[in-house]
Amino acid sequence: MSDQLRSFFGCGLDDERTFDLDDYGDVVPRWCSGCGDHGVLNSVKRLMRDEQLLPERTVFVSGIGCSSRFPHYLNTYGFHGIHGRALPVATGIKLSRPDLHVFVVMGDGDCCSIGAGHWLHATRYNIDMTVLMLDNAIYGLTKNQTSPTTPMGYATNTQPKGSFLPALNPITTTLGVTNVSFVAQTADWVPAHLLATIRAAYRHSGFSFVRILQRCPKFTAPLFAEQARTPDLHEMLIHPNGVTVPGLDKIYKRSLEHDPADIDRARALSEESERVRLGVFYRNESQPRYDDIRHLPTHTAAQNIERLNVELDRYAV
Amino acid sequence: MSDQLRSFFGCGLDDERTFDLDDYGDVVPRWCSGCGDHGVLNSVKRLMRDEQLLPERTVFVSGIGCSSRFPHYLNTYGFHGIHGRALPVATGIKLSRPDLHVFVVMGDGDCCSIGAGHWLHATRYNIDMTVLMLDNAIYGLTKNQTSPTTPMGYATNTQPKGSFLPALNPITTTLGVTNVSFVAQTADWVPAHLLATIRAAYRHSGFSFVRILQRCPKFTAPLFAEQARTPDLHEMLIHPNGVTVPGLDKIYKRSLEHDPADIDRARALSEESERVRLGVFYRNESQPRYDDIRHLPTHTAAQNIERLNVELDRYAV
Amino acid sequence: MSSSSPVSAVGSEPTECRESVPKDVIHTNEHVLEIVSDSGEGAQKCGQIFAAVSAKMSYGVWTVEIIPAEIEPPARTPASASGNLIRFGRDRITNWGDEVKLVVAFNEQVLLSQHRLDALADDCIVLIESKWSTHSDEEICQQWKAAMEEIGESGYRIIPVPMEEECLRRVDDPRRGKNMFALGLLAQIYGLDLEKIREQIRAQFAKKAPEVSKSNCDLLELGVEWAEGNLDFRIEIPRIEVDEPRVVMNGNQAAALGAVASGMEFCAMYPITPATSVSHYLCEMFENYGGKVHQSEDEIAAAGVAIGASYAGKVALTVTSGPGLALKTEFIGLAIMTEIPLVVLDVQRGGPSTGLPTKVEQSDLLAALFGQPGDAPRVVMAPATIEECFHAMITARRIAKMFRCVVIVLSDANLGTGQQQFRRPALDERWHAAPPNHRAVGSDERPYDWDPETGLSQRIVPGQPGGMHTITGLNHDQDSQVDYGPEANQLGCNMRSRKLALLHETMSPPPIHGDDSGRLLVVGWGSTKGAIEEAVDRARADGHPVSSTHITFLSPLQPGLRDIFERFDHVMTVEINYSDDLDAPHITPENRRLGQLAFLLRAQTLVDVDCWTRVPGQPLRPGQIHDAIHTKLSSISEMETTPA
Amino acid sequence: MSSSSPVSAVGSEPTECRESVPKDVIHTNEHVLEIVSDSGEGAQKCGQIFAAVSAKMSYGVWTVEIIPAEIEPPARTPASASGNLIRFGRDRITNWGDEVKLVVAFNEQVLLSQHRLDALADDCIVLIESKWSTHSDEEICQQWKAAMEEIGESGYRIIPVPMEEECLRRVDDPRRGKNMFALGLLAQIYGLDLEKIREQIRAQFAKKAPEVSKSNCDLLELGVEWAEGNLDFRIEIPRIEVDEPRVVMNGNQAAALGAVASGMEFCAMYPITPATSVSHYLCEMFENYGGKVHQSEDEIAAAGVAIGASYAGKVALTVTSGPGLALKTEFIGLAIMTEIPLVVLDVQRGGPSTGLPTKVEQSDLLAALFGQPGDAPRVVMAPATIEECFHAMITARRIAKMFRCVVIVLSDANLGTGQQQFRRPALDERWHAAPPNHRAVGSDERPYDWDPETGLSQRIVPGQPGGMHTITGLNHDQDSQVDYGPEANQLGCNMRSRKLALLHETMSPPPIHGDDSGRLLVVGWGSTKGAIEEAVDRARADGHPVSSTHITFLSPLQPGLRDIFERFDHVMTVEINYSDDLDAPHITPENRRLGQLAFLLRAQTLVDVDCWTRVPGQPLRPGQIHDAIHTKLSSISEMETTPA
Ligand SMILES: Cc1ncc(C[n+]2csc(CCOP(=O)(O)OP(=O)(O)O)c2C)c(N)n1
Ligand SMILES: Cc1ncc(C[n+]2csc(CCOP(=O)(O)OP(=O)(O)O)c2C)c(N)n1
Ligand code: SF4
Ligand code: SF4
Ligand SMILES: [Mg+2]
Ligand SMILES: [Mg+2]
Repeated sequence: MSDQLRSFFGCGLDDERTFDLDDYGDVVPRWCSGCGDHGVLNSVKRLMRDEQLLPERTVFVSGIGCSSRFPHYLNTYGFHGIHGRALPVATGIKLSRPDLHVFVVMGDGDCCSIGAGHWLHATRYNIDMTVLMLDNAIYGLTKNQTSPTTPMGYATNTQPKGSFLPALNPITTTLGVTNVSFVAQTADWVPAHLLATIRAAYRHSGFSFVRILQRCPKFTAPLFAEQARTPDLHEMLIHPNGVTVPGLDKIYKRSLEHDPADIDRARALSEESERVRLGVFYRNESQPRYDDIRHLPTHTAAQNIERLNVELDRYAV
Repeated sequence: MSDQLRSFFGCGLDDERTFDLDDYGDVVPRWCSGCGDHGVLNSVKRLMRDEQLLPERTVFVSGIGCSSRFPHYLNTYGFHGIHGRALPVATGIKLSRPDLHVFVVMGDGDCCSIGAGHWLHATRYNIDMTVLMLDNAIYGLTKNQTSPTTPMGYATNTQPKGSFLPALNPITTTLGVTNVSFVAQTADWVPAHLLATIRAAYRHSGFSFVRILQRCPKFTAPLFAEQARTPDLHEMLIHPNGVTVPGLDKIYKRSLEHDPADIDRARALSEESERVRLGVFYRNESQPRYDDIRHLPTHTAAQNIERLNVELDRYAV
Repeated sequence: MSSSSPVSAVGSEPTECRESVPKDVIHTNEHVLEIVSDSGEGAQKCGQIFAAVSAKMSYGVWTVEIIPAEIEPPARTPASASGNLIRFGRDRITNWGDEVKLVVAFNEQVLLSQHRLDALADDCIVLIESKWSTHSDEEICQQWKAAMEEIGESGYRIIPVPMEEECLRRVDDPRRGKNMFALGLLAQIYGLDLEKIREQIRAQFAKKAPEVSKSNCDLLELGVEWAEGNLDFRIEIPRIEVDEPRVVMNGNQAAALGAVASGMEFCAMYPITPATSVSHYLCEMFENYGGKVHQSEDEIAAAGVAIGASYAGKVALTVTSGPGLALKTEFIGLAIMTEIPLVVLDVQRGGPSTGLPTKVEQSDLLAALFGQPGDAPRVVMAPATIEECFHAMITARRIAKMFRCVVIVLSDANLGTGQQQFRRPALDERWHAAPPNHRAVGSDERPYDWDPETGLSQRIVPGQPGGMHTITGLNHDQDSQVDYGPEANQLGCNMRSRKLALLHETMSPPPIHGDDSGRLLVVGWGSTKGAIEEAVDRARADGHPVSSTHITFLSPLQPGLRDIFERFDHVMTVEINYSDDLDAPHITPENRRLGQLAFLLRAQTLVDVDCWTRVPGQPLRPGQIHDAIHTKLSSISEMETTPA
Repeated sequence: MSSSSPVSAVGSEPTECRESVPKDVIHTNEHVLEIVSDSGEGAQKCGQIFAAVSAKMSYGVWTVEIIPAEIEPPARTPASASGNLIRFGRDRITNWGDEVKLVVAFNEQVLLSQHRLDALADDCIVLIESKWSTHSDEEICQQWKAAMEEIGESGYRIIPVPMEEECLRRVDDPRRGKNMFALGLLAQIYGLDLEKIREQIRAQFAKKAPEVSKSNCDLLELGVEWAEGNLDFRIEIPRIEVDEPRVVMNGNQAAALGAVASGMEFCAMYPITPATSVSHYLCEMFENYGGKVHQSEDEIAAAGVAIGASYAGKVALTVTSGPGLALKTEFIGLAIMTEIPLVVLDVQRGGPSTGLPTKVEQSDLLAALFGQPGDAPRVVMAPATIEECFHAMITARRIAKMFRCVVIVLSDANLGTGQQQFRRPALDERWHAAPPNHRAVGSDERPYDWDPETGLSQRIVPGQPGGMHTITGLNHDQDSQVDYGPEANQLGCNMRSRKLALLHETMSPPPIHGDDSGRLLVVGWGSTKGAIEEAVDRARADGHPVSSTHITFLSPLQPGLRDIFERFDHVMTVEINYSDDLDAPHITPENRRLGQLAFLLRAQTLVDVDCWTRVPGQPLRPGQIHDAIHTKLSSISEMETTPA
């Protein structure tokens, strides 16, 4: 690998640097205590440390919401943009700079409500990026409004008699999109599984969508409290091609073999069930990647000028 | 039924009127000759005639595109709005006027590209309306740009070397949305099936989504030409709860029993197959309807003033 | 009173003594106080009850919320400061005033936050929880010390109060009741009516177990007792009994109630600070009036749903703030083009972009006026008081309906979250929506039957037999048929614009505060009215020939402005938005970017309107404006006396 | 020449004769002709070749597309008219002129459409397919008759031409070759270089079988022969050979090529008329230069993707028209707030809302200037010629990059689809993008290291070691840390605004066309330049002291305007957007809604700038503007002589 290429792919040249957790950020996050976002941040830092990502080659893109504060707490490049629009921004970044590691962090309102159109299309583009959707089933930052994933009947400030509709299932929805390539679900309260899932997503070549069930003690404490306490309310999807966390089966005893290549079963399993299913629902690295398809060799200014002069000839009088 | 109620539900009082096809519109549409939109218009008029819909109680809402000219060619109320936003407008109409029959006509760009977020959410709201998505796999009105449903490799003005990505499958996508209640597919070149499908959609209580494969001889002639000529390239989904067109099996010989109650199979069947599948993929009238949930009794001004005075007492000093 | 150590004698004495100590009585016509705690400790509730009770006692009141920008900022940090500023007094109060005269702070860090904003009077009285000074955690003691040093320079009179220690005498978790104890302190200091406070507490906790009210009232009592037994002062403010019925609320509540009173029946929204609470209020009660609030998937859809509802016969409302207004841009253009009535309430916050979500600014004016591509005439109006937030909704609906147009109402975070009392509105049935019109449409009627003189036409809505037509955002003729011809396009533009001229004819010039002519006229719009008028009054008291006027209708712009301006030697707007300062580098009179109202007034009147604007994310203070007036007056004099 | 029957003698003679008939030679310096057919019959191609060849022959040329508003309107209806207007002549041509002097029409209905637009000269020569007059379908004969009656009033010289009949001599389906026959007619009439035409035909059909070229050239020949043998006139226009290298193209092609030449490497778009063809051109060729066009799911995403690409180190482009601009409102605000360079090309069409998608208007100016809520300074510029469409992209990219700002370029449908020739641009490597910057960032460098004097700062992009930071649309400090404090917000606003003042300093006043002072100054912007200057020249030729100036930079507004304006007694803008007419009902000088540039100029200069604007969905004509100048001048004289 030439020096240029090595630098292009983000492995430093004379890089004898090694990074530990603090190198990826040491600010104290401004989330409520007990907020699930803290755990996700920790796992993400751990992943970066484990993979020794170059901080300067890593970009976190987010929208607006509690969860979207994420990039501020990391020592990487960050783009804290506007509500619902993280995915187009990430698309522009990755399309123009394939050398960067692109992560996207969104809330459930951000991704599934105002950002729904982009979510669907980004899934279809299947550009190589890791997408973490922090689902606390509520609008946190704006203080307690119904989100698409709020369970029916749960009272909020905008639907005080209880949310009107059944919660949208983001896993099923993503699995319905043509060219989907990676869909997984995990929870902030199972840190080992969280890390393993994020790692699998990061290593997946393509658009990897991870829904992270996230506690919001401020506004949706009752929704996750029992869940978080009770391993038996979970059902782990396990498979050699999914995620396996050694030892986790001692605590999370209920599990289900599921081959992530099987999309029909993935869809069926994604539907509401008695227990919350954690694991990789679907993974397919052979789907076409838009960033791949659109990859171009670089051009020098001189080459371009020459060609453009030929092009101008077509218009010459 | 009181007079007021009858009038409210759109069956005229002293209405001895009967309507024939021309009463639903007699303008010559400005679509290309051979355009599939003509056939859809005819079927829609026929449906209205068969159901004797009151023209003044019927509203067609559309976005922008060739297909979105639809309302102009009908003698009902029409709302030719802005690109991609027909569904929110229809939502507002139906929520505030449950007495109206609401139809929505969109193009594939309109619905699946710029309108994708609304499409997903309207599916979930499950408000009683009939949605016709005229899918010609191209941007027609703006003259030949790739749409989400353009097949991979098909050249257009914006992707002249061929569309980059596999076409989005709108049926699968809709079926992925929680609270989906009616999803069907038909084609402009099978008029009897088209009419039957639209009728089933109209009669369904809830959000009924019909994808209509639509010929665009101007820009995507090669995509549908052989299909339209060759009944054997189709596979009809048949079932007592789906649509059945007497006699059609003589021509369209390939068929498949499919119970529209079975969502898992619906999803599997919706995936790309050798033959184009026409019929009802899914139907479920027991899903909660947002317009139903939000239905309210009417109030008189006097009642309201009285209550509001009580409310003001809370703020009195 | 000032001492070299900011911690004064009184509070450091042992607090066993429950008897009254003799009191200095401070006589004043008004006072500004703040109660501030860590987010979640209840200072907000304490402030709200204080404000409500003082309003009920016929005091004039204005409150400003102190809200942290984060959901749960770390406790004991300046960022965590949460609570209320309350200005109250004998007369009507219209703004938050200049300086805070008394603070109750639950820890020294939140005190620091208020100190750093430079808003505490030099002789401010500070009642502060004393436990931190002797906390077992050494770091906390250090923080206390550092804080006391930082504020040591000021002349505050700092009175440590053992709040938690006292509360523990009645409750187990003092963190939860401290706010009522603090309320007790304040009640005693200002001589508030305790029975009225208890009523208010009981109302607040009506849905909880009766013990909750009880224990809160107990803590209130404790606070009163402690103040009685330990403080050497109290503050006496005269009252003027008013007997007209009055209400007290914030501008977002007023707008929500106004929407109901106006007869609107439909609101579509997407949450956004600081507008969301309008929707919260509506969500709680709108259904009781047959009204619906629909929370959409985004702001575009919210606009679309509202327009759909209006099209079908309502006059719908959509509520938002800057970023949301941006997203509604295209749909507002459609409503204007198709002449579908629509009311857009924009509770402005700091911008551009996400900006300062919880803070006040008046910088959406030009976007509200000109945001849409193409020629898109619309009505823009701005309430200036909480009361006007209520009535603006009624006016907006009426105009939207009569003129088949879009009305944008510009409120802001200051009005939206500030509380004030005002005359209880007398509700009127005529404001209310008529039932949907189902009359048959004659064959000679047309969907855009524009009166060529006025541009007005009657709406035909779905359900009306014989009225079938398709509306379109393309250019169209009287029959709503698409028409790309030159005359048809010119006609449509004419008709949509003409309506504004007609509305303009019905308007009066804005009233003048002060004399009808003079040296300087200050012009404002929106929430700054109270502060501007107070500043002008002070300048006039100083002997300066200064007046002010306040503009309610920005589009069409109220009439008579040029005449008014010409009666003054100089005109200057005061606004909470951005303008270049003339003495900044590279800024010249030619390239100077102006305050938004100033820009508008110059174009419309050709008068050389100057501006003084700031974007602090806070309401302007009368004192600041008073200074700006002085500066302007001296620069005028200077100019006039300097030979050119 | 005029006759009582519009159908004149020549064409009705039998057409067997292949010999030349004697010709009257019409000498003129320029001519305006139109070729118009049903949509799909190829008049457009005929017009394009005609224009290209006349440009190659050193004539000045300007073309305007005649496009039906529907995809496939019914044949033989006025709505179906499709083709080209070509104005060409000895000198440089800058606009479409006033009157069409010669028309080739493929049927009487499309002729009618052009007749009704009131654009044909009284003595217009009309060459029309004759077959309809004797068609076997009685209805068609009736239509022909009715049409001839309708246009009978005019003095056109109508020459029936048996186009299809002639074509049938060479081809089986005459509908497909008629356009080349028509081209032959025109070539003969105007004496065009046949070899150059054949070259052009061969280039057009290069991808098809050689027979296609061949048969097209044959039909061309046939047309020439027919004209030679039957027409009694030809038109001679002198030529001035130019030897500087020139190119001919439309404004959308020029903008696309300009984007490539500027070194931009990324364009994100969503299709919208009349901007889409910019993207089509780019889609065809951008990849050859390492550039990408990304078609997004909607305009919001297009803006976001472009901003993402810019953030990552590019200067990206997004291309749109009115409704799309509306959707980009929020994202443009973010780019301004975060100082991410972005170029937005808005090819304006008629508005508001969906409006007139294929037609020209200049009414997005105020939305481009003020569309964003909050204070959002950005650069707005408007090319006035096709050549400027090319160079504007280069300037826009340079400004966006140097000033870390948003540049909105306002083109319009007239520039976008009109063709004109101009000096071939000399490409410059320095315009090009530098390779991504990977240098390490020093510990003293900050992401918003604003120079307090200028507001400028250097961009740090991902990949630069040590430069890690998070950008945010919230208010932020120099380190890009969120900061809600009053000073931080004021500072951010200052810095973003200051940059415009700096850019302003680098600008010169716009040049004046005509004398430096006088009675009336006409001010324009964008595509109207040619027509305005031609009108001013005529008024000057009439002896009136009228000049004009044309503004390229609307934000910051070019300097020196007030000085210029003061040298004229009166100033009036001419714009293709809406303003109220003062003599319309209810309109007064006070409530009059003004042309968009006029509004801007008044606010900025305080000069009483009047406006004359129209929204016909067509380019303005020099004659119309000339009339408006006359009207203005007489009303000035009237005012001056009437005692007040
Ligand atoms: C265009 C726009 N609309 C609305 C908002 C207000 N807003 C900020 S965050 C948010 C939702 C937050 O919910 P979610 O995305 O679930 O994130 P969370 O706070 O729960 O992590 C909203 C509505 C905004 N900032 N911009
Ligand atoms: C906001 C906005 N963006 C873009 C356009 C331009 N536009 C009009 S129709 C259309 C797409 C048409 O395609 P489709 O929805 O598939 O309808 P079809 O014409 O094929 O029936 C586009 C991009 C517009 N009018 N408004
Ligand atoms: S409000 Fe909820 S999501 Fe937001 S920081 Fe607090 S706990 Fe976390
Ligand atoms: S372009 Fe295509 S979709 Fe549009 S009218 Fe023509 S055939 Fe129909
Ligand atoms: Mg959330
Ligand atoms: Mg289409």
